[in-house]
Amino acid sequence: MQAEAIDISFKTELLSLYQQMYLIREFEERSGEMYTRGHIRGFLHLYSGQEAIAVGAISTLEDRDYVVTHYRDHGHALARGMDPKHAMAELFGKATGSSKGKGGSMHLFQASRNFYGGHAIVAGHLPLAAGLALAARYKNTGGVALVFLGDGSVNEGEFHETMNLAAVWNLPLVFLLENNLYGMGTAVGRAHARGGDFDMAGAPYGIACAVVDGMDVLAVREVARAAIEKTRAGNGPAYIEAKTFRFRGHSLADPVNYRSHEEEMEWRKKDPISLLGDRLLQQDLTTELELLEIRETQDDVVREAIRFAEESPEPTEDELFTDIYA
Amino acid sequence: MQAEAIDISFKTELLSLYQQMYLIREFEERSGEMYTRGHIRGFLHLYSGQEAIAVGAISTLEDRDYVVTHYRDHGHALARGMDPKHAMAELFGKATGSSKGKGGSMHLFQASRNFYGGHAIVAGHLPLAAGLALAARYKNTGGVALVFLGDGSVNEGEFHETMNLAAVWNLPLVFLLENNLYGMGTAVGRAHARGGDFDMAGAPYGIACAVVDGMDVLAVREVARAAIEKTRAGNGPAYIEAKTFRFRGHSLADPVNYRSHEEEMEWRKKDPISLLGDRLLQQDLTTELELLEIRETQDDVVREAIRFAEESPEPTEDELFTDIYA
Amino acid sequence: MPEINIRDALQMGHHEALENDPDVLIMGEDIGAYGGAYSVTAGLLDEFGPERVRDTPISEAAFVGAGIGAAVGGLKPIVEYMNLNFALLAFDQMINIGASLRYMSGGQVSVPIVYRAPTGGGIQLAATHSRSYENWLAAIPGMKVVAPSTPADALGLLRSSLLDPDPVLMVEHVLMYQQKGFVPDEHFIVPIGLADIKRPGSDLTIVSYHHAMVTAMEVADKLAARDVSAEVIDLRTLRPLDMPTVITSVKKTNRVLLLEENLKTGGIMGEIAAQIQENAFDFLDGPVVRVGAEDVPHPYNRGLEQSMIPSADKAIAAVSAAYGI
Amino acid sequence: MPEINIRDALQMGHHEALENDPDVLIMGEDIGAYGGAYSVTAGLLDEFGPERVRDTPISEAAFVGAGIGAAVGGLKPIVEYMNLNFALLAFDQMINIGASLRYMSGGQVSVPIVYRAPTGGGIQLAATHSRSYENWLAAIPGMKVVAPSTPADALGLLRSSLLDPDPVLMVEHVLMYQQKGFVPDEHFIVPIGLADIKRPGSDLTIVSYHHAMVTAMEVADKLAARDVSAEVIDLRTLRPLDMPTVITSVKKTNRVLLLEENLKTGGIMGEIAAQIQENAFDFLDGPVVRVGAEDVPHPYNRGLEQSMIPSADKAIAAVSAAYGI
Ligand SMILES: Cc1ncc(C[n+]2csc(CCOP(=O)(O)OP(=O)(O)O)c2C)c(N)n1
Ligand SMILES: Cc1ncc(C[n+]2csc(CCOP(=O)(O)OP(=O)(O)O)c2C)c(N)n1
Ligand SMILES: [Mg+2]
Ligand SMILES: [Mg+2]
Repeated sequence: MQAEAIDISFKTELLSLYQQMYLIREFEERSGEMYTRGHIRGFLHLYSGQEAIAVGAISTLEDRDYVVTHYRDHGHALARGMDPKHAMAELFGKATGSSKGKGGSMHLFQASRNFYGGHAIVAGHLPLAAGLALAARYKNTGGVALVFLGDGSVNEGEFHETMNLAAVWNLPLVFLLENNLYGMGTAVGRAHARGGDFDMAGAPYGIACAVVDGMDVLAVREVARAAIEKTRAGNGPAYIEAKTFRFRGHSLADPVNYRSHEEEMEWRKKDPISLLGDRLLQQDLTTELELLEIRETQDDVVREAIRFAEESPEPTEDELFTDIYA
Repeated sequence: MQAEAIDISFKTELLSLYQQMYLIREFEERSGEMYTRGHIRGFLHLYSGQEAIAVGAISTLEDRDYVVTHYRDHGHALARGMDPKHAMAELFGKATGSSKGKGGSMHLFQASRNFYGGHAIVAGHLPLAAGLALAARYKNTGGVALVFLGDGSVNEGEFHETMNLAAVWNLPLVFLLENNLYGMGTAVGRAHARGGDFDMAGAPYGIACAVVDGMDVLAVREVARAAIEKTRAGNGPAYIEAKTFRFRGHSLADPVNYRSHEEEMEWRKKDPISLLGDRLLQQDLTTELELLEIRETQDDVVREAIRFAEESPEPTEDELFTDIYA
Repeated sequence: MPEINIRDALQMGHHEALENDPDVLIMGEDIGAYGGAYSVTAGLLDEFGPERVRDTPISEAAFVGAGIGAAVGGLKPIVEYMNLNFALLAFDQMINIGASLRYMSGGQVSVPIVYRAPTGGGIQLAATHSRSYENWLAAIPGMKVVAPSTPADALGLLRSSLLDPDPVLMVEHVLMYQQKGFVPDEHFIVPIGLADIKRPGSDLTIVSYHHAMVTAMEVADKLAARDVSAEVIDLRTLRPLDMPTVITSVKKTNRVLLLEENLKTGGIMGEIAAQIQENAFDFLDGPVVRVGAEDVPHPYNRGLEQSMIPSADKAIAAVSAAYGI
Repeated sequence: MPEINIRDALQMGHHEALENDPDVLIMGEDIGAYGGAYSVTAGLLDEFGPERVRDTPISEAAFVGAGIGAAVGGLKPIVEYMNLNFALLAFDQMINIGASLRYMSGGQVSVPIVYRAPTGGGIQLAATHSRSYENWLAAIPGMKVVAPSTPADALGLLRSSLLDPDPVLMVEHVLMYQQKGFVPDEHFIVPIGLADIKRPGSDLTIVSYHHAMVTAMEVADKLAARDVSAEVIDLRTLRPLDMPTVITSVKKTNRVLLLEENLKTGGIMGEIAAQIQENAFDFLDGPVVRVGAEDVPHPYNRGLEQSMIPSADKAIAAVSAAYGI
C-alpha cells in the first residue's frame, strides 16, 4: 500500500510536470500567433524548447522561496503558478493582466507567489535576486531565491559581481543558467571565452557548477533539488548550467538566419515534452489517451486565457499615472 | 669578454631597477609631505611598498607597448619614464604638470610614452586597455598593452567583461593585479569570495594566473616578461597576480585603523628596495657606497622636481575652457 | 538618388566609411551575423570581415570602453548600442573616460569615437527599453550628440561624426528607420552643431528634433490651416546647441513651442526654454511653451503609451492656451 | 541639543534607525570597519554588527541591486555610495529596477530603499569624482531625491526617507559634512517635497539647494548691504519639486535667481526656469537668472576649480545685469 501510494503520488507528480510543460508550450505557440495577428506587440520571446528547466526547477520550490527571471519569462511565471489568463492578458496589455498591462511580456510579476519578474535588461535582475536571498536569510524565513539567466548574461559584469557578493555573504541563492547556445544571433562560442563552456563561471568564487541536460525535466529537477537543499541548509550559493535550445527565434522579430535548419531539427528531437511523455509511456505510468487528455485540457486553458485576454478591457487612461509611487 | 659584457649590462640593469624603485619611494614619501603642507590636495594615493611591481613589469616593455593603470599611478608613470618634474608639478596642479594641472595625482598621462593614465574609477580603465590592445593588433604594431589593477577592481563587473572580451578577441593584453591585501579599509578576504585568492579569477575565460611575489622586482620582471612574450606572440591575454602591501594608508586621508601595526612591520621587512639592494650586495654586484650614491642622486632628482613644481606657474584662467574638444 | 530611408542612409554611411578608411571598424551586439537589431549594419560582415565588423559579447561597459581605447590607439571605431537604454551600463565609460580623457590629460589624448544608438518609445517596449537619455549625455562637456530626423541628415551627420576628433553620439529613433527622404547624389556633410529650419514661418517657432519632428510638422500643418505660420526648427545636434538659429527665429515670431518625446520634466527643452527666455525675454509674447511626454515610466499598453507621448493636438492646445492662437 | 554638524546628524539618524527598526540595514563600501569615507557610519558596525552594517565589495551594481532586492523582500536598506559619481555604475539598477518595479508590476512591488551619496566639487578631486548627477535621477519617475543643506534638514529628511515606501536618494555635499546647525531635541521630520524659505525677502527670490545654499546666503547678505531684500528658498527636495513655494515667492518678488553648483547647461535650474516662466510669466520683471558651474569637466587645480564653481559675486553680477539691481 505504502509503495503503491508513493507510486501514485510520483505518477501524479510526473504527469503534473508534463502538464505544466505542455501548458507552457501551448501558451507560447498561441502567443506567437497572437503576436502575428497584432494582439501582442513590443518584443515577444518564446520559451518553447526550454520548458523542462522552468518546470523542473520551480517544481522543487516552496512557497516562501523567491523566483526571478529574465524577459523570456512566461514559462517561469506559469510554472510558478501564475494564472494563464493573467499572463495572456498582460501580453495583450489589458487591465486584467498581471501588471495591469503596464509591463507586457518581458515584465511579468506576481508578488503573491514570490515571483519577482520578468526583467528585460540582460543580467540586471541578478542583484535583485541576491537581495531577495539576503532578505530571506536576514529574516530567517528558511527561503531561498532561484534566479534564471541566459547564456548571454554571463558576459555582463553583474553576473560576476552578484556571484561574488552571494558567495561573500553566503546567500541562499541558486543561479540557473539556461544555456540555449545563442544570445540573440550570437552563438555562445563567439561571445564567450571558453567556447561557451560555462562550467568554470563560478570558479573564481568557489561556486561549483552542476551541468545538466536541460531537455530532461527529471534531470533538471534532481539537480535543482540538490542545489536548493544545499543552499537552503546555509551552504551559500549554488550554480547550475542547463544545456538547452530555444526552438523559436530570439523574439518574434527574429528571422533566425544565424543557425542551421539541421541544428534546429537535431534539437527538436530532444523535445522535453515528448521526452517525458515517451518515458512515462515506456514505464507504463500513463497511456496515450491520458496524455492526450492532458494536452486537450491545457489547450482549453490556453484558449480560455486568450478569450479572457481578448474580452478584457483596456486599462483606463488614469492608469498612466498610477503605480509610480505608493 | 662576452660574459663580462653581459655581466656589466646585467649589473647596470639591476642598478637601474634599484634606482627606479628608490626614485618612486622618494617621490612618494616627499609627495606625502607636500600633501601635509597643503601643496598637494584632493586625494593622494602613495605607491610605497609596491615599487617592485611597476618597475619590474614596465622594465620589460618596449616603446610601442601601452601602459594603463589606476589612481595609485605615480610609480607606473615614473617607471614608464615620466619626468618626475612633470609628475610632481601635476600633483601641485601647476601649468607645467603632465596634464597642465587639470588631472591631478589620480590622472597622470603621457601619450608620448604610450602611458594612458591614471584612472580614478575602480576597474573603469580595464576596457580602455583592451581597446589599446585591439588597436595594436589591428594595426599590427606588434605592441601589447599592460594594465595594472588593484585587488578591489576584481570585484567590479568590468574586470570580468574585459577578461572575457580580451580572450574572445585574443587581444595582446596583460592584466597585472597588484594584490596589496586591502581595498581601502577592506581586507581582501572580506570582499572577495575565495578569501582573497585571485588565482582562479581568469578561469572562466581560460586565462591562467601566474602568482608572483610582488616585493621581488626580479621575480616580477621574470613573470612579466614571460606573460608579455606570450601575449605578444599572439596567444591572447595573460594574467599575473603580484602579492604585495602598501606601506602607507589608502590615501593621505586614511587613518589606517583597519590593520595591525604588526602586519605592517612584517611587510616592511620585505621592502622591495632593501631586498634588491641586499641581494646586489650579497652577490657583490654593488657596494654600499654605490647604492648610497644612487639614492642621493634620486633624492636630488625629487628635490629638483619639488623645486620645479613649487616655482612653476599656476595655469592661466583660460585653461579652464581648453582641452574639452580638439 | 531616389528617396531612401534612414536605415539605408546609415547603412550607406557605414559602408562608405569602411571602404574609405581602413581604420574604421564597427563593434556592437549582433551587428555582424545578425545584421543589427534594426539592420543598419546588414551585409557589412560579409563584405568587410570579422576584424572590421565585430560582434561583441553582451558586455556594454567592456565593448564601449574598448571602443574608446581603440580610438585612443588611433582607430576610428563606430560602436553601436542595441538600444540607448543599455548605455546606462556604460555611462561611466562614456563620461569618465571617453568624454574626459582629453581634459584630464591636458589635451594629450584624443578619443575619436562614434557611438550610435536606437532609442525612443512608441513601440510598446515598456519602461526599461523606451527612455531617452540623449539629453543627459548632451549635458557632458567633451561629448557631442546628434539626432537626425531625415535620411540626408543621418548620412551627413554620420559623415561629420566620423571626421570629428571627439566622441560623438548619434541617436536614432526606432520609429524612424523607415522614414524616407531625398539624399543628394554628390558628397555632402551636415556639420555638427547646426540646426535646420525645416519649414520657414513667421508666427510661431517650433523647436524639436528626432521623431518629435514628425509631430512638429503635423502641428505646423494644422496651424497653417488656421492661418498660423509656424517656423519649424530641427535641432539635429543636441550638443553643441545651435541657439543662435533658435533665438533669431524667436525674435522674429515672438512665440515658441518646444516639442520633444523625452519626459517633459528634466528633458532638454527645459534647458532650451531657460536659454530662450535668458536671451530673448523682451521678444516673447508669452511664456515659452514646452510639450514633452508625460512624466511616467513608459507603459506597455498601446493606448497608454500613445497618450503618454506628445501628440500634435496636445501641442496645439498648449500653444493656443499660451498665445491665444 | 547643542549645535551639531551634518555628519553627526546623519550618524544619529542611522543610529536611531538601526535601533528602532530591526529591518533596517546599511550597506556600502567601507562603511563598517573603515567607518565610511566621510565617517557617517562610524561606530555603527561595532554596535550593530556585520549583519546590519555590511561592508560590500567594490561592486556598485551588485550591492545597489541587492539593496533593492532586500527592500522588495521586506527589509529597509540604506545603501551608501562612496561617491555619487560611482552611481553611474548602478544607474541601470536604480532606474530600470528600483524606480520601475512598482509601475512595471502594476503596483504589486514596493521598493522602500534609501540611497545616500556624497557628491559635489570643490575639493580638487577632478573630473571623475566631482560631478552632480542628482538632477538626472530627479528626472526619473519612481525616484525621490532629497538634498539637505542643514543638520536639521539632513536628520529630518533621512527620517522621512526611511518612512517612505519608495526609493529615495539623499545627496550630501562633501563640503557640508562639517556644516553646523541647531537640531530640535524633540522628534521631528522634514517632509519630502517641501521647500524651505531659509530667509524671507521681498525684492528677489533666490532658489538653491545643497552647498550652493551657502553661496545663496552670501548673495542675500551682500544684496542686503545694497538694500535689496532677497528671499532664499532651499529646495531641499529635487523630486518632487515644491514649485508652489517657488512660484508664490516669484509672484511676490518678480525677480528670481536660480543658483546651483551643477554645470549650468543641463542642470536642474533649466527645468525650474522653464517652469517659473510657464507659471509666472506675467509676474517677471525680466528673465529668470540662472547661475551654475561653468560647462567644463572639473579641473584638479584649485584656482581653476574655484573659478568654475559659481561664486556670490558672479551671481550678483548676473542679477544686476538682468534686473539692474
Ligand atoms: C544590457 C542589455 N544588453 C542588450 C540587450 C538586448 N538583448 C536582449 S536579449 C539579448 C540576448 C540574450 O541572450 P541570452 O542571455 O542567451 O538569453 P536568451 O535570449 O538566449 O534566452 C540581447 C542582446 C538587453 N536587453 N540588455
Ligand atoms: C567605482 C568606484 N568605486 C569606489 C571607488 C572608491 N575607491 C577608490 S580606491 C578604492 C579601493 C580600491 O582598492 P584596490 O583596487 O585594492 O586598490 P588599492 O587602493 O589597494 O591600490 C575605492 C573603494 C572608486 N574610485 N571607484
Ligand atoms: Mg541564450
Ligand atoms: Mg588593494
